[in-house]
Amino acid sequence: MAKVTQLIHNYLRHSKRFPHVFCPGCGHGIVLGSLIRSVHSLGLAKDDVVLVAGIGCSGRIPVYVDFNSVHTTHGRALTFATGIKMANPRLTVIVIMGDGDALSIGGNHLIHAARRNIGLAALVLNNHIYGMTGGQSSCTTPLGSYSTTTPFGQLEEEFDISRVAKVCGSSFVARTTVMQARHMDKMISTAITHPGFGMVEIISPCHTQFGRKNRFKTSVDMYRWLQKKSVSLDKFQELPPEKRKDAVVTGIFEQKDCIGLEEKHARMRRELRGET
Amino acid sequence: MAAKSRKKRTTEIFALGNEAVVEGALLAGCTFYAGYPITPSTEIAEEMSARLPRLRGGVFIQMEDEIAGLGAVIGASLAGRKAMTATSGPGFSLMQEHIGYACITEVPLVLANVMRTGPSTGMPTSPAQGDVQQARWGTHGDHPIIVLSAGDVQECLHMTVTAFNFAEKYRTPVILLLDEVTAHTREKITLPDPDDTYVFSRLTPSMPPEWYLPYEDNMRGVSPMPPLGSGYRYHVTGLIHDDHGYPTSNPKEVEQLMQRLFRKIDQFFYDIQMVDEIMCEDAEICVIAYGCVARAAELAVQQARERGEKAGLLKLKTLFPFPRPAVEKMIRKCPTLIVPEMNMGQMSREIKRVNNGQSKIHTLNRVDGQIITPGQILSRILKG
Amino acid sequence: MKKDLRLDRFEIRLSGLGGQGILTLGRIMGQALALEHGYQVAQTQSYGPEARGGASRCDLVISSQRISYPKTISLDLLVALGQEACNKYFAHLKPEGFLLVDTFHVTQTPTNIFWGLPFTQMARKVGLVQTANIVALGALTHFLPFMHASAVRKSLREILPAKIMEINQKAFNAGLNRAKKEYQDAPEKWKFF
Amino acid sequence: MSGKKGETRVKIFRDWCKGCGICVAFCPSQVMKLDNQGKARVVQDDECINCGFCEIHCPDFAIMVHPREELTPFEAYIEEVRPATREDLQKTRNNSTG
Repeated sequence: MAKVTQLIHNYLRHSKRFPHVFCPGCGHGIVLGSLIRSVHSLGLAKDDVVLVAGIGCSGRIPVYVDFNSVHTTHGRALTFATGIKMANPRLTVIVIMGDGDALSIGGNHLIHAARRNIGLAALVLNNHIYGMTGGQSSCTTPLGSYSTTTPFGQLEEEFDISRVAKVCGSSFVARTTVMQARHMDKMISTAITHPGFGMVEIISPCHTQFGRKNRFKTSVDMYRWLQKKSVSLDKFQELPPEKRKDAVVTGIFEQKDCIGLEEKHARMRRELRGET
Repeated sequence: MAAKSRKKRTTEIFALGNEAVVEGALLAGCTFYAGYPITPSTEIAEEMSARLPRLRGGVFIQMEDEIAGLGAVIGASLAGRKAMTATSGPGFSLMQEHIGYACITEVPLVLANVMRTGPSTGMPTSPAQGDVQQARWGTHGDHPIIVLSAGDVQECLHMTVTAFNFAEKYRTPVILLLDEVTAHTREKITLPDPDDTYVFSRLTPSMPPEWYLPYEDNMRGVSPMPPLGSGYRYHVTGLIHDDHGYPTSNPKEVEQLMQRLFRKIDQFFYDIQMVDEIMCEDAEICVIAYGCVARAAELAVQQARERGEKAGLLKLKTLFPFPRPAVEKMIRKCPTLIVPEMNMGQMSREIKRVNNGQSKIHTLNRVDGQIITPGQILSRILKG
Repeated sequence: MKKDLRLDRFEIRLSGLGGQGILTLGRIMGQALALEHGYQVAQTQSYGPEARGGASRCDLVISSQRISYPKTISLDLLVALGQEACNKYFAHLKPEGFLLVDTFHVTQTPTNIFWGLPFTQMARKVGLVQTANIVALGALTHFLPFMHASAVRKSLREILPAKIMEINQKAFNAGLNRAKKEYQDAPEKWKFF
Repeated sequence: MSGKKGETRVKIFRDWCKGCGICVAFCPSQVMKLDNQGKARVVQDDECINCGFCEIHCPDFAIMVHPREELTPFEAYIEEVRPATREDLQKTRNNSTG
């Protein structure tokens, strides 16, 4: 286990000031570490990795890490990533989005990227809230919980991000939490090596905005609660129905063989040019 | 082969304005198109979808909306491709956010906007010139931009090549304004010999990666741009950034960036300014027009000359940066200027601003979805 | 090929019902005149809902010099394959302009001075009613002294798919021959000689 | 991943630590504690069982678990360039004479 942090330090941008901007205890830092470990374990060169992010807390991640990094507009990270991947399929393109980013303003793009099955790894960091703008409700804010724009409790049902991705045709869908860093490493590296669209939903609770409004005093409280609630897919099947409602299920929901869109394009080109 | 006096490889084709845009784009080295179909620009997408996959590495992808279209184009351009998209009014409105992104991150791309009657859905198959000011100021914040217009089918081809050259040379989005008439007119055009066509491709850095500054403030104001994955790792962000590309809020660095963005266009103004002076040498009454209206104006000016009026036409090919010197020259020369436009006066406002009360400026506006006829312009000229 | 006649803005409107192949007709003619002959041609067309079912039109401006204004101003020739189109566009015709109609569809011509042939019936005889536009093209080749059959045949081959080439060539010949027979001196009536 | 007690040491980069308390709360053997500055501090070095939880769950990359005898790069550097002590001098003197 030793030297993990040392390894991560090798990937960070030394010209950037650390510690990073995330609140104390924010899971986004853990995700960044996990991402670096995954890329390292796959033996990818820094030059070949493009990190694309949207706007919001999650959008701040790429600036700290020494890959090719693109910080795009709100919700549109997947569209930029699509362009990059199609233009140069040799690159490993990893997209980092928040829940509002990916599902609210960028919902359309997520749906279509999943449908297209383009070879991107999409990490959706779900914190159930708009953190950077001060804690407004998002499309994943659980029913009944409070935020600055739902002072009397959320009335709308929440999105199940993994389910959305699955029904839209994504060929790899998994959910993990920041409290299971090793599981997260595995999920991220699988998503990266997966030929089609690989989406990993990462529950990374925001105690500063979400916790404060919903009776979680510290990040530790929040993580304890998360640890208690999260169950693996196998264990979930054994749970009695009344306990299933609240559980955060982790694991792989979908994994099927496929050909990425960029590969299909390459094949079509070869065929048209008669180079088979 | 080079030593032999080779026959010029020009071809004549009978093509739509939209198809000419595609020919121009391919000639300029475009290998990536992403977009969303919208009347009256669809032929560009259709033609691209048939042509690009036959090229080495050519990619055509139809995205879920215009926002995604321009997003993918920016991504592809970052990855080193010459990329373009095409749209029309409603799609152009959706794209504005990403135009701003391309301005601040200095990503070269070409956006063809085939103007149709607006606002909103308007009249999808009727021409207009209502997007002129949107092309200039559509995206928020101060930014420089290059806006070109094309009036006939041959010009569609040339202007597309020019648009790509400007985009690559100045690392900026270039907007090419067409109108429905030009886009949907089929004419005979000459495809120039690829060897005789001036094509500029972006400069890439040639220093060791550690020394590379992605947004360096050099003499040209444009720093070289490496494709993603070529060893020059840098940060691209829509936030105001320093010369390393990292977000900054230091007033000095913010000022430096903004000034440089404007300077890189301003100091090459005379390279970018393109106007045609037609019968202007001795003109006393001058028509200033662009796009398809300039063609009507050309006939009107000819007819006016036949009747003894000393009329001239200043045809604007570059709309922004506004060709102020060329317009000022005509203002000094002619006591009367006529600005026919298929909008309520978007360009005449610029001309009036430059005119500053020196000459009489008459506007001639038409917003009923019909093209301004030569007769209309002629009678305005004859009225004086 | 003979030397091209000198033309100064010759304007043609091809009109009819959506689905009669007006646009294809315009494209073949335009290409023949622009590429096979040396003319400048600007071909514009009506787009939108009216192109399906309602009146459809395709305009050609032909000139020996650069065409400044690409749309029609006043027509030298109006080809109407439908009654509605004939009524609608007749007013755009020059006083000395000519009208060519499909006498099968256009039963009430707005003037007595017109050329007429039953294109649709002829197309039926050829074997495919959809070739009415090509029959009209054949006739037009006779009526327009500056357009030569060889040029039109070439552009016909370039634009239409090979599958339907044979029947279309038959249709073209039918139109050309019938027009030659019935309106022998028509090409000499134009004023631009 | 867990090993035996006492084989590893925990190093905390205090400048990067934000004091979120994750390592303190989830450490199975209470190696760390938040001090009066609110930052994590190693209090029971010997109790570390090398589970590695703190290292991969520290959001700020401020914790390093490494083998006891091995120095961190920084320590190794300091070890190399630290001023000579009296004993060092003695040693070299002895070596040179003997």
